[in-house]
Amino acid sequence: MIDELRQYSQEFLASLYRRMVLVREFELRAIEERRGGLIPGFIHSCVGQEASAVGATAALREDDVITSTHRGHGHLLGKGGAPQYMMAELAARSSGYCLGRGGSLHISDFDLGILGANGIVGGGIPIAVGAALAFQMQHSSRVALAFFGDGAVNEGAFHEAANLAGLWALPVILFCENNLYGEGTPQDRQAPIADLAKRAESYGFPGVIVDGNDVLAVYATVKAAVSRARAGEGPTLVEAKTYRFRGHYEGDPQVYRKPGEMESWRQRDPVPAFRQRLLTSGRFDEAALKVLEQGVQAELDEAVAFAAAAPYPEVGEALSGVYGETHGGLVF
Amino acid sequence: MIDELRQYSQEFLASLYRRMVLVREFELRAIEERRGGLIPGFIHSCVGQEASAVGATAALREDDVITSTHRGHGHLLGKGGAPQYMMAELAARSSGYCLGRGGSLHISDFDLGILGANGIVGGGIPIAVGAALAFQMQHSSRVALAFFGDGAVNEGAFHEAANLAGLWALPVILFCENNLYGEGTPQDRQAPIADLAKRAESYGFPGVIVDGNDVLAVYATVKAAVSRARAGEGPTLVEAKTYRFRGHYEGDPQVYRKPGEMESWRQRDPVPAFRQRLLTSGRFDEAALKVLEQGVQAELDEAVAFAAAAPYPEVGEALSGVYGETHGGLVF
Amino acid sequence: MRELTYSEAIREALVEEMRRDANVFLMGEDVGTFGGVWGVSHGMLDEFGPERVRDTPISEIAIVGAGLGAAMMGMRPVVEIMFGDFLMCAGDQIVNQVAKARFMSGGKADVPLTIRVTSGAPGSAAAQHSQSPESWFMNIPGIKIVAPALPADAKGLLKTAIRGEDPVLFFEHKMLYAEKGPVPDDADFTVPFGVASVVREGVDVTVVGVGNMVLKALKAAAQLAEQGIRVEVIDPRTLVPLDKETLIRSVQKTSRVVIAHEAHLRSGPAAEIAAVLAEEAIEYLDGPIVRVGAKNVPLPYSPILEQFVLPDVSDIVAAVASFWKR
Amino acid sequence: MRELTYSEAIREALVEEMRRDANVFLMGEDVGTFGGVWGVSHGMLDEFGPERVRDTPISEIAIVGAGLGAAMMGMRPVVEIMFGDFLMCAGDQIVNQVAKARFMSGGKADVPLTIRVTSGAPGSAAAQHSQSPESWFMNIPGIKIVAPALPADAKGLLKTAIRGEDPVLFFEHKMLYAEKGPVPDDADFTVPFGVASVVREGVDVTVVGVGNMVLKALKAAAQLAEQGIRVEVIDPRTLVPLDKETLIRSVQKTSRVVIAHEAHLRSGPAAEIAAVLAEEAIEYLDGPIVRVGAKNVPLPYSPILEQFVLPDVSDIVAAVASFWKR
Ligand SMILES: Cc1ncc(C[n+]2csc(CCOP(=O)(O)OP(=O)(O)O)c2C)c(N)n1
Ligand SMILES: Cc1ncc(C[n+]2csc(CCOP(=O)(O)OP(=O)(O)O)c2C)c(N)n1
Ligand SMILES: [Mg+2]
Ligand SMILES: [Mg+2]
Repeated sequence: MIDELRQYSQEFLASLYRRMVLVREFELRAIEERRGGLIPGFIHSCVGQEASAVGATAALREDDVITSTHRGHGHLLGKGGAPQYMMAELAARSSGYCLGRGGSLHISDFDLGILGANGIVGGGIPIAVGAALAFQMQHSSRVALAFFGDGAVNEGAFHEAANLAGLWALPVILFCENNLYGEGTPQDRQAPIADLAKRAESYGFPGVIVDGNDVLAVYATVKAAVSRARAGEGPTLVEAKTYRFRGHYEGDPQVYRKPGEMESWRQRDPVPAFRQRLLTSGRFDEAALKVLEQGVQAELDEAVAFAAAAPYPEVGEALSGVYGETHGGLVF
Repeated sequence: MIDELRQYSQEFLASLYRRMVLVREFELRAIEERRGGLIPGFIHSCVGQEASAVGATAALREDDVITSTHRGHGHLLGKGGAPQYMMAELAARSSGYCLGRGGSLHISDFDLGILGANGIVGGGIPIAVGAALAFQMQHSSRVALAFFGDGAVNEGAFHEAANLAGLWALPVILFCENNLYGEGTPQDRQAPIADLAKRAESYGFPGVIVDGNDVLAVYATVKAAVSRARAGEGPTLVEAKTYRFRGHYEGDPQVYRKPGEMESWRQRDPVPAFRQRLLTSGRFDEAALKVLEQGVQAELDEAVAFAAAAPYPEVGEALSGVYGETHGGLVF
Repeated sequence: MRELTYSEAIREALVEEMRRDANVFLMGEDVGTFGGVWGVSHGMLDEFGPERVRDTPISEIAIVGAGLGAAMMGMRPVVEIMFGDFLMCAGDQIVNQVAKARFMSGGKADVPLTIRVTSGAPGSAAAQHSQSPESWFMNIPGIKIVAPALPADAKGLLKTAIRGEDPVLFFEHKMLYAEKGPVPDDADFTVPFGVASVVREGVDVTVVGVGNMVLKALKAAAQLAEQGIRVEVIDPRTLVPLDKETLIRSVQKTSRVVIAHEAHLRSGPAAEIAAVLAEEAIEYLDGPIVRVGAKNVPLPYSPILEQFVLPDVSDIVAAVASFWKR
Repeated sequence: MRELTYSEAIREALVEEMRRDANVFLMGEDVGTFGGVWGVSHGMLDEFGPERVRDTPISEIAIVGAGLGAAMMGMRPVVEIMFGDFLMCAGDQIVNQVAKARFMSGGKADVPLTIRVTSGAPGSAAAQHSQSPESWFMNIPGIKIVAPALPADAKGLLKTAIRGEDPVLFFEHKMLYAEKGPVPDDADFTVPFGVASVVREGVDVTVVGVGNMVLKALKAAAQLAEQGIRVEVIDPRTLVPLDKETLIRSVQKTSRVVIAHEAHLRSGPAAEIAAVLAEEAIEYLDGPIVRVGAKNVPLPYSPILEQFVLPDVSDIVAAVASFWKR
């Protein structure tokens, strides 16, 4: 374990940890602010899945792109999404990423290569494959990464997109976060196989399983997949085994959990686990981590303050941004 | 080879051969009658694929069901479809299977368990899975078999249906006729793997490859799959490797064939091959087979005569059969 | 009569039909353990077990297609698509298989398949969870389209759907689930398709409401009554088949008509209703056929924008009032 | 001006735009080696190679979704869905992704994606290969809908679609491919969206035609001229955006209107056009708004039945004549 850490720089390890804390705390803060009334819409938090979100995105370049899901805050923050614009979007303000039009399910930042969260299970996968097609045609070294859940692999969209990606050896990583549930239905009642990485064989490319609660393992796995993709060797399906600690959405009574399951996964909570590892390695001390953690809190305080102070959209704004060209306003 | 034949009764072998000749000759006759003007619509003939159609359907009981495809005449004849009603349907007569409303792409006979040819690639697979679900819920021993091509396995419908079938261990056989082309695009430019049976592993059930030009091999393979299904052990994906000898549709200039490919497959033409095998076995002589062949010709003569003499539908018939209940004619 | 919510009325219809006929079953994403994301099938798993209240994978093509296959083999499946927004994931099965199976077979295939689906904007659910897709399949012959507004109609129409021989798209408006109303407890109470309901009588103007807009139309009518305008409110209840006669009769009397739905204005259900009236009842009309609906932009997340895009009581009031302001 | 077929005009637009802009490419089932099942892209593989004329697997979700992703990354994909009937296989990508991508991003995403697709009944192709789906997505904000009738419009509108920043559903009517007409050879000839074309002037009655019904309307107009009825024929060319102004102006002059399309009558494009006229131009109308279209039954295989179901010149003639028979 200590060996494994040795290959990474101090800055990199710190940034991974900071980002994981940011994701965790962003979610908890958003949930709180939703209760407090700042945020009007639903939240599907990724608490428990920080390692997979952060590890995967850390393996990408800034000019690489991702497509995300309904459970996307971690992916976006990992890819560099700014907490204040995200929070402002959740708070439905015109300073939000999507000017208040998208909300949690649709946050995007094209400058950062975030092609969008998505409200349709599996809906982002073909889009990532299309982005990868563009990169291939442009002879660029950019890659695309599609995030999706264990439930999404049973959608036709996954299948068609994976087949096309394999056929054309596109530079795309299909990243499945297998958190054992799709809404209230356990994974083993949604598909007849438990290791979804296996499905890659149908599409002629490798499928890899990784401990989704181990940020370095995720990072290394995705890094290898990205190298393959950049080298023109085509896609990889990565399955990160993980678990979500909160309801499918905030308010979900979670009647479906198997007994003992939550407790056993709690033992493997990715954020304290990585924290402990950093301490054990001797390369970080308690004080240094506290500074990082306080930095996150400060950033989130600012993000919330920014969101709360941000203006609401003007009603008329609803009529703009549907089209690039409106032909004299005719399209409405 | 001779050994293999020994396990089958004379009647069974004769009926297989007769049915293969029927399929081949039905197609050739239909093509001729289309040229002659009796048949108005398109024909996607299955010439070359008789062994897979006949072998697969021979393994089913009369109360089992199939869903078929645009290239469905062989499947239907195999399942017991009557040439005269099929020909009348192709000739757009009201004595046809679908009263002239369906045509080649939509022939069905619910009494024979033919749930329909289908104009949508992959469209019949979920339907077969649904039929199998009904059988399972009804505690019946019936099974469903879905025919589809190598092109169809890249559709989302295949994937979702296969996953459901595997998950619920439904009594269904997914029968893929891999004829190396989907329309004008070779299979190796449609999917990154050549052995499509492999895809079954994604759905937790067996995938089997069989020589689709060997009627007895197809029969035995499907028979085993049917036994599994009846025993409650769930689905099987059978991939029959075969080749179509004519265009995708009649009139297709076939610019896409690979050089030498047709010639090499011609060597393995399933109808003469099986004929030769019957002769070699010593259990049939030339004269006996001639009788069968002449019987087919007579049946087709009758079918064509029946179709040509059958009445056209009355125009008003177009307005019936859309609904079971029309609420006082309101629905039109 | 006892009062039930719209949601309870739907559950009661499902439960009664499942008790009555062993061939009826319910299948969809999270309809079992979860009780449906809207709680409609709450408790049904306990009564009927996982065979007849089936949780499915997230696979809309398979859900609808399997429903069709099972329906053709003698079952009477009720399948649920969680949000109307996801209907298009199964679009091909609905349009090309379910709707056409009977006709293509020469009228021989029975397709007793009910597709339950939610419509409407529940508030800040944004563009992919707020749509009202009632008109998306109206151009497709072979499938019936039902959109109840009142609890009793929800129960009675769902029973008609389940007992019928044809496929039905059954739209349940999310914002109606908690609304209460009287519901007959006769287990054989059904509501026929193709019969509009005159929810309020009036002589000055006809307001046709679809789904939740029936309730808004009633509120508008109450407000307008104070100004002396007597509004007739009509709920078509089924869009396919459409009860033209009742609509035309009303317009004959009032000579003014407003058609309101939550769907986007362009090519929503009102387009067809307006076209029917413009074709068959124009001589009775004393002014334009006014449509009220969501503006032609995707549903925004922000409540301010969303309220601006969605039609409300005041839009109906304004549309009606416009007849006297020309 | 030189004459081209509709098919040649479309190919010319594709070829010219691909020569002009390296980001434009064509992708779809059998568009390459086969040259497209309708022959439209014949020869293009030779000129542009398999990178830019891409044969795809039979995977409509992937075709449209990949088109969207590529469009957002700076390409200008033209994707082909072989038959309009198959559009619903990719329904979700069209409705929830392609149409909404820009709005949901706050207006930031450019989606220069053209979806070429065929419509119409080519004769005995039966229920799943004969539909006219122009109205299926008209309720969806965010996607433009184009249905050219004449070769020049086909060329000019396709260029506008490819050069534009928004997703477009581009409907090519199968029975028009072989029709000839004058087509400008200026490589920068484009036709704007939202501008209807008055294809024939007249003062007695307006006939609005969609797609192939424009040609049938012209034939009907010629027949009716012999009886002294002067028909104005209007081709909206784009259904979204719709040029209401030209339609209203014509109706103002003629006070009678027939709207004709090959799509099924219920909730076809004419429903929306009729609703617009009934809302904004009813005071000019001297009679009902008459719709001509396919009967509300799936397209039958049998030619006799099919002809009965499909609208033809005689139906337009009868609809127009009905104004003088009341
Ligand atoms: C096409 C579609 N079907 C259903 C839904 C409703 N839904 C939203 S999230 C979800 C579960 C997704 O499960 P999974 O892919 O495992 O992701 P997770 O929520 O576990 O992160 C469902 C069923 C949807 N949004 N889109
Ligand atoms: C959803 C859909 N996409 C495309 C088509 C057009 N099409 C008809 S048959 C065919 C090829 C099918 O290939 P395969 O499944 O291998 O069957 P085969 O024709 O070889 O028997 C295509 C692309 C269709 N009918 N349906
Ligand atoms: Mg999950
Ligand atoms: Mg094939």
